Parts: sequence; structure tokens; C-alpha cells
Amino acid sequence: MNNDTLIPYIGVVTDIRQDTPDVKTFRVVSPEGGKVFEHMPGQCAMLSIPGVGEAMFSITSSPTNKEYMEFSIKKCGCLTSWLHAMDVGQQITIRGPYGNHFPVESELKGKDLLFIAGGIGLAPLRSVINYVRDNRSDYGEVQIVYGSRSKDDLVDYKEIIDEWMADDGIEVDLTIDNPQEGWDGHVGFVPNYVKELNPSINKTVLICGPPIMIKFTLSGLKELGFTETQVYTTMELKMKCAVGKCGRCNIGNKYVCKDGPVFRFDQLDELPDEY
Amino acid sequence: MLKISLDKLDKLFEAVSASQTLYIPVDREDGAAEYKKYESGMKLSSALNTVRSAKDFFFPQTENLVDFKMEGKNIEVIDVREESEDFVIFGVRACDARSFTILDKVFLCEPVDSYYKNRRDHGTVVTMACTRPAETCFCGTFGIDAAAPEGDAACYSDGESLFIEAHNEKGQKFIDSVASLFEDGDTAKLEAVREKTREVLKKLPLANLTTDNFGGDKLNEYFNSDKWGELSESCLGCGTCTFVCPTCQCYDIKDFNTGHGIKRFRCWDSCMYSDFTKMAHGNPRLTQLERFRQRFMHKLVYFPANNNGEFGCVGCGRCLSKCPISMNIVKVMKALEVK
Amino acid sequence: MQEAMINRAKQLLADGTVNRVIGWKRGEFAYDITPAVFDSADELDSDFVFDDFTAANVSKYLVKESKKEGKVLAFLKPCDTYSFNQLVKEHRVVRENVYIIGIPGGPKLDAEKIKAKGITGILGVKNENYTLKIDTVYGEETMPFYEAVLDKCASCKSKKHVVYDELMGDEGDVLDSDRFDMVEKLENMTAQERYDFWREQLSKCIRCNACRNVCPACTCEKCVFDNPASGVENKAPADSFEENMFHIIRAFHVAGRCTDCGECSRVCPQNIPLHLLNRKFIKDINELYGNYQAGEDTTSRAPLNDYRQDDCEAGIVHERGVE
Amino acid sequence: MQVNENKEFEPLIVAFCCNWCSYAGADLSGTNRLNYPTNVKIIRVPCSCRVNPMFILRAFQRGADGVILCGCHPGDCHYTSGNYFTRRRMTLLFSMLDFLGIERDRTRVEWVSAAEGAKFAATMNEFTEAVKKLGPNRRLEDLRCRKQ
Repeated sequence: MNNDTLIPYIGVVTDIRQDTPDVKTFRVVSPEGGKVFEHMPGQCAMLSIPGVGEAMFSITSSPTNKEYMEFSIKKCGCLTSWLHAMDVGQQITIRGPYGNHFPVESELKGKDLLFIAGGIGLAPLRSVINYVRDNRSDYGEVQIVYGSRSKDDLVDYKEIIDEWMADDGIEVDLTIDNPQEGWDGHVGFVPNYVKELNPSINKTVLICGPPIMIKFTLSGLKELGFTETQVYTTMELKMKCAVGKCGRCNIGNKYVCKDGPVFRFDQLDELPDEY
Repeated sequence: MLKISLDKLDKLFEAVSASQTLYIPVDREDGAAEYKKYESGMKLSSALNTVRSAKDFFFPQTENLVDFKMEGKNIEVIDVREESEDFVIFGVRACDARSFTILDKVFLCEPVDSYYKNRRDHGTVVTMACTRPAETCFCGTFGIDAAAPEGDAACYSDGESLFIEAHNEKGQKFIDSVASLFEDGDTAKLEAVREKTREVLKKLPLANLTTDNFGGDKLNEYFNSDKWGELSESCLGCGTCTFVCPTCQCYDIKDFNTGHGIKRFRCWDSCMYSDFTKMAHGNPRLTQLERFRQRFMHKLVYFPANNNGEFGCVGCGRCLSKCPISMNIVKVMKALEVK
Repeated sequence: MQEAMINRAKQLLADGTVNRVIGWKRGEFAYDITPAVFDSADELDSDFVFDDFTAANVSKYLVKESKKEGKVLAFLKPCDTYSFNQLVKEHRVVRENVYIIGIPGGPKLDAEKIKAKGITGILGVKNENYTLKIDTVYGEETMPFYEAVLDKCASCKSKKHVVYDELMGDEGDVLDSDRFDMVEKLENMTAQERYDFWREQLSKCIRCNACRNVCPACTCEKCVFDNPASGVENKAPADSFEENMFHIIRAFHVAGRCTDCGECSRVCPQNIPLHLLNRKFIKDINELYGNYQAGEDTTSRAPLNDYRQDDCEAGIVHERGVE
Repeated sequence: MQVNENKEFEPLIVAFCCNWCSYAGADLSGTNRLNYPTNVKIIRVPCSCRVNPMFILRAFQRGADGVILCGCHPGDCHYTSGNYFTRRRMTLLFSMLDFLGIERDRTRVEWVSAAEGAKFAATMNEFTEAVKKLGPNRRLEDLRCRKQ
């Protein structure tokens, strides 16, 4: 019998990094070493601890990383609490890659890119950002606007400072919600910050974060002159099968696991408001 | 067409069940019918339909997907799949036969569900034409002819004999395997019976129900209809409609810790249940209105939008007779329809 | 009766006593009525129905309805008043927000029983001197009224309304019913026979949860069987054990609170006689701890919230019935 | 549990013991060097009243062949009245299990005080024997949990 997508592979957690108080980044490889499967930026995988549960997580590492995959996971439910309690060397099950991806090889190619992320919303975008950094000549200017509740809640802070900010042609604008000791950067919410920054309307926008942030940022972008066809986001709903059969992650007739998770806002506009 | 006398049906069942598992609808003590594995002496039910639909045979209520053995930090994945044995389902009605086409669209599209395909490949569907449709029947609404069912092979009764014809290779193989019991028969009387059935079908109370105004193109119009509140008001949020429905195919995947391993199984799930879309950080369908809407939008709008206009309902009428509060797809269609 | 009910409802709507009415709404056929809330006289005129098929118990809807703005008028049959009273006792409904009109009870009919006679294509059902005249697409059929009566009505326990604001029709009495006969019959079987009986019945269960969701005593905000943290959450009966456990625990959880309204068996799509489990508890409670009828009043202590120092020991199970 | 023809069937007994009387009684039987079968697995609960019907059923699901519930003697409950409620609950539950055709000797309630070490041992011996006679629990087991 052919392999079935519902039967998972084994993944070994080789490194666990505490990013913020409630976010850890897990490095996963196959037991033989190397990646369990290849993916595109924006795609997801189903991770599970048998007996606890299975859930969809976006792959945070870039496909250009040939050694391992990374997942940045915020502790918020049953499975994620278990994942956070794991030690290095623990095996988990993994299946994927699922869903579509950001159109890095088509629509985004040659474009100036504006990434907007809030909190753990950076996780799916990090994959694209690093993909773009590794294929730098294919894309124009890159601007990253990233905000979170506090300095401690900025995911991948070290990588942002040491690598992204050190790159030429990448502008990184960080912001936190409230003033904090030891923070001399911008203070304020992401939507307002984006308006203050007044980015060029030629940029293509990739946005991910809490729904409320997306909502206000989007209306801010529209005020600046952006159109919905310029803005991409990635969604998440409850999933079980991850292949469009179990019937729960739909928004209208589109399944987030199969037709998403990446949507352009004009596509979302045609769908009912149920997410 | 080939025929066999109705009083020789048990001979046919004996012959079929000698070589493979045979399932036929039989009457239960409480008056309802259900599919049972054929054993000598069982009588074919004359009931119009079974309470549980025939989808069980290809998409059972629960099935083991995979086992895990956990040892220290290590996990062993055990593939529990086995090649299914050949089986025959006899006496499937036209509506249920069509439901397999709908389930196929979900489970056999890429990536193919090997669990479903395994059973589908090994199962032969022998249908039975209806002669006494009920008031709850509206298969005609979905272009199904109850007097000429689909399936691998189809049977028709004229009250004396059972006629059989093959629709494909699988059906022909079935007929060949029991050909010695059949003889050539004259279908004149049969035609009359079929004509009579079609006359009855036209007189049924739901005969005029159409899907003309439903489909993928009115997605937001129906989604935002103000009728949903009233329609879903008395919904109990049970799963009766979903579980008796031959086309409802949503499932859940769960793990069961047996104490000496983990069994991952899938089971039917219902969009009517409050935890269907519940995630750690919230639930996009918080009230019964949204859950109720999802079920009917899926059948009448989303499914046709994704499947060239085919609807996710076959008009079998099970939900009409089984819903504890008698709220069903027909009432929804009539209340919702925008001409 | 229906006419009188509609008129009275319209009066109460008009004089502002209530702002909506909960009752039953006409369906597509003769028998498929749906509980519904009516806001206006027009709606009442066109859709309100009260006939031989209005068996659904609307008490449970009042848990939600009574918490809304304004007062709701509810027509309650005798058995429904027991359920309602029990909900009042458990502080699940806001009594002040409900105006209750007691209406005569059944016996109500079960469309499934008509269909089980092979009668199909039903277009209309008329009761003429306790003979049902059934108009079908295949011609007219007849059957005795009493053969189509719902099981729950066939063993009716009471025609008395235990709570109401006003009464339409005559008040009835608590009846001397034969409702424990089947329980007794089972008790007198051997353990093996009982086991076989229940295995056959419970193996039909598809876990649709209709019995639980319709039950006026099942009003937990979150059922243990829906709670992933409970360790017993299950959606489908993956094993015969789960079939047993669900029904044992469900019956146990309503033991001493179940008024024996019979809705569980009425709605079961697989015709499992679930009421027998509840009646077994009621019968045991009556025999071991004294007669108790849940819903009869709003003040007495429920048998499982109460004890006596000289209660029998659990070993009494060994001394009763047949092994 | 597999019934092996060569080996005598050894039932698994789960005993729920209340912290204040029965658990202490079990302790006493130990300090007095009284034997009770190793088949008995004790689960300590704060009061016999803590035992929910679900606990009993889940013990059977997970492989128990008999379940016994021990608490303080009526009137001696550490929480005044807990065991009175237990008594009603378990009477009804056991009666229901009996009604469903589950062997009635698989369940039992026994009152064991902290001073009754001998009674504890005797009860466990007796109960284990009774369950042993019944053979493995087949009517209220979860096949998935059966060890192959």
C-alpha cells in the first residue's frame, strides 16, 4: 500500500532555544540526520506527541537551510505545553509539508518587500525573510516592521540584531507596546508605526500577527494607498487531517490547510467573515 | 436482462457469501433496518432504507490509523493497515449509491486517502431500485433516478423476479460469479413497475424541490442571510443529522492511550459539535448558529463551489425522519432560497 | 385546543405580559414539528401547531430563553412541567421570566411507529375516534391510534401539572402507570440474558448525543464527554466499553434528577430504550430510599444529595433480583 | 490479561481506600505481617466519597477484574458524612452494573477502620478469590487496552 499522508514520520528535536518567556524554537531533523522533508516558505507541518495531540505549525526555517527545520512555538494549549516541556533528543512525529506558500518564485520576485509582524506572527515570515536573504539578488528592497508586547517578547531577537540588521539593503524597524528600561527603540503599536514609517506604496506586503493587529494595519495600509492585491497574509484554524478532508478549517469553500494558509487579501475578501 | 426468482434470493446470497463477505439490509426487531453481514437464514429487508447509511463500509465510524510505541525519548510508528478483503454490499438504494460518488470526490482526490481507497477497491456495490419511495425522499432534486440506481451492478424487482445488470467491470465480475443462478428474463413487467415508481416519485410532496438557486455563486448572499438565526434556534447541537447522513464525511483524529501504546484513530465528527473548530486560542464558530450554518452551507454552497456544481446531498431523507426536532435540509432550503 | 392556545398567546402578547411564545411550529409533513419561538401574532397564526405530534418537551429551551430580555410564554404539558420544575429547583431557569400555561398532555404519536407498519408516503394523518386515517401517495391506510402512541406516552406517569401560571383544560392526576414493568422483566432475567439484551441495544449507539442534548436534566455547560481534559472524552464509540460507559455515566448523572420525561428514547435515531436505564435508577431509589419523583417540588432533597444513617449497604445488590 | 492454561488466572484488583481509615487499615495489616494478595493495587483517595462512578468504570476499562471501595465505617467519616453519600452512590451504581449484566461479584464496598488490619487482609483475600472464580473481566473491558 502507498504511504498515507496521515501516517507521520519521526522527527528528533536536536536543539531547543528559549526565545521569549513563552516561545521556544525547536530544531527538528530526521533520525538519520538531515531534514525530514523539503518545503517552501510559508508552508506548514503537523507536529505531534502521540497520546497528547497533533497540530499544525508553520515552518520557521528557510528552505535554503539544508540541514534542519525549525519551529517557533508559543505555549498556549495542551500540545504546545507538552512541546515546551520536552528535552533535547526527544522524538516527535511530523508530517507535511502542507498548504500553499508565499509566491517567492512568482509574484514576489523582483519586488520590494515589506514584512509586518506582531509577536509570534514573525514565525511564518522568518522563513520567507531568510529565503529572501539567501536569494538576495532576486528581490528589491526589504523592510521589516516587527513589534511585540515588550523587548523580551521579540522572537528571534538575536538573529534580528546580529544577522538581519547587519545585512545591507534590509531595514528593520522594531517596536514594543510600552516603554521599557533598556529599550531605546520605538514604542507603540504596529499599525501606527507602519503609518509613521510611511512605506513606499510600490512594496508588496507580507503580514502576520494577531487578528486585531492585521485588521488595523490593513486599514492603515489602505490609507497610505496600498491595495488589497499587494498584501499577503497567512492564516490558521483548527486542523486535523491537513489535507482538506476532515472538514473543519474552511473559510467559505476554501480550506486553510490546502488552499491556504497563505492568502492575498483580495482573495479573503470574497470569502465569508468567519475566522 | 438476467433474472432470478425472488424466492431463490437466499440461494443467491448463499452463493455470494461462500466466496466473499456479503452485507445485506435486514429488519431489526424495533422495525428499523440495518446492514448486517449475511448469515444463512437472513431475509432481505423490504424497508426503503437503513438508519445508518452505507457509508460505513468505506468510511467506518471509527478506524485505527496508526499505532505508536513510546520508549524513553523514542517513538516507533506502526503501520496497522492491511489489505481489505473483497466484499459485496447488496441492496444499496440509489441515493446511497450516489453518496459514494460524493465521498470519492473528497477521499480519492490528492492526496488519496489509502484507508478509504483500500475498502473502495475491494467493495462491490450492488444497488436495488426503489419501488415504494417515502414522503421524505427527494433524490430527484439531485438528479437521481430512484428507479434506475447507479452502483457497480443494479437490481430491479418486478414483484416476482429480481433482474440484474452490470454497470462496470466490477459489477460484471459479480454477475459472472453467480451467473449459473440467473436466467434470461423478459423485462416487460419490470418496465411497467419502473414506470409506476416514476409516477409515484412525481407525486411525492418534495418532488418540486429544486437546487436551481443554490450553488457556489451565491456564497456570501446565503452566508449572510438573516434566516440562520431562526432556523438554528431550536437546534440541539447533536450529531444525528451528520451521523445518519450518507455524505457527511468530516472526521476527527484522536489518540487513545491503551496503557501499552498509543492508538491513533479517526472517527466521525460533526460540525454541529461545539468543539469541532475549538482551538487553544479561540473558536471561530462560537454559537450553534454558525455551526448549523456551516453544515448547510457546506452541502448547498461550498461543496458545489469546489466540485463543479455537484451538491453534498443525495436526498435520502434520513435527516428528515431522524432529527430530534425535525429541522432539516429541506426546511433550510425552502426558508433560505433566494430566487 | 390549538385555536384556543393561539388566541390566548395573542392576548398575552398584546397586553405585554410576555414578549414571545415558545411552542411548536408546523413542518413539511403531518408529523415533523419543530419547537420554535414566536414573536408575533402573525407568526402564531401561520405556523403555531398543537396536535398529536407535538411531543417535544420545550422545557430545556427555557434555560436559555428565560435568561433573555422580557418574559416568555411557554405551553407545558404535564410531563414538561416536571422537567421545568426540576430546572427551577436546580436554578437553571429564571422562573420569573417564564409565564407557564399548563396544557393537556398526550398521548402523542410516533411517526416511526406508523412507518414501522409499512405505511409510507404519508401525506396526512387524522385521528377519527381513535383510528388513524392516514392519507398516503399509495392510497388511504388506517391503523389503531394506540398502536402509534409514543412509548413515553404509553406509560405516562402523571397528567398533573406541577407548576403553572394558568391552566387550559382540566387538571389531571398522578397515574398508576406500568412504567417499571420492563425494568422488572429485565431484573428477572439472568445476568447473561441482561448482558446480551443491553449489548444488542447499546451496540446500536452511534454517539450522536441526541439523548444527552435533548435531556432537560443534562444542562452542564460543558459535558465531561466533551472535555478533552477529562480523560474520557469520546466522540464515537470506538469500543463496546465506551458505549456502556457513556450511557451508564449519563444515566447516573441524572439519577435522582431525571423526571422520566422519556425524551431520550423518543429522539434516539437507533431506537435504543434508554429510558430503561433511567427508570432502573428511579425504581431503585423508590425501593431503597423511599418514593421520590424528581420535579414534583422545588424544595425536597434529591436522593443522591441525601442520606440516612440506616441506609442499606451496597451489598444489597447481591440479595436482590436474579444473578 | 491472557488466560493461560498452564497458569492460574491472576485477577487484577483495584482497591480505592480512603486516606483516614482504610488506607491506615492496609498499613496496619502490613505492619502486622498479615498477607493479602499482590493482585490488589491500592489507590488512596481522601475520602471514599471522592470516588466518582467514572473511576470504577475506568478501572475496569484499564484492565481491572474487580474493583473494591473501602472507607471509614458509617458514622466515622473524617468529613462527617462522606461515606453515607458513597453508600447511596455505590449501591445505585452496582445495581446498574448488575442491571447491565456485569457480574455482581466484581464490585464491592467494604468499611475498614484504621484499627482493622486483619479485616483488610481478610477482605482482600476473600474478594480476590471471588473475582478469581469469575475469571477475567470480559463484559466491561476495553479491548484496546487488553495486552496481547
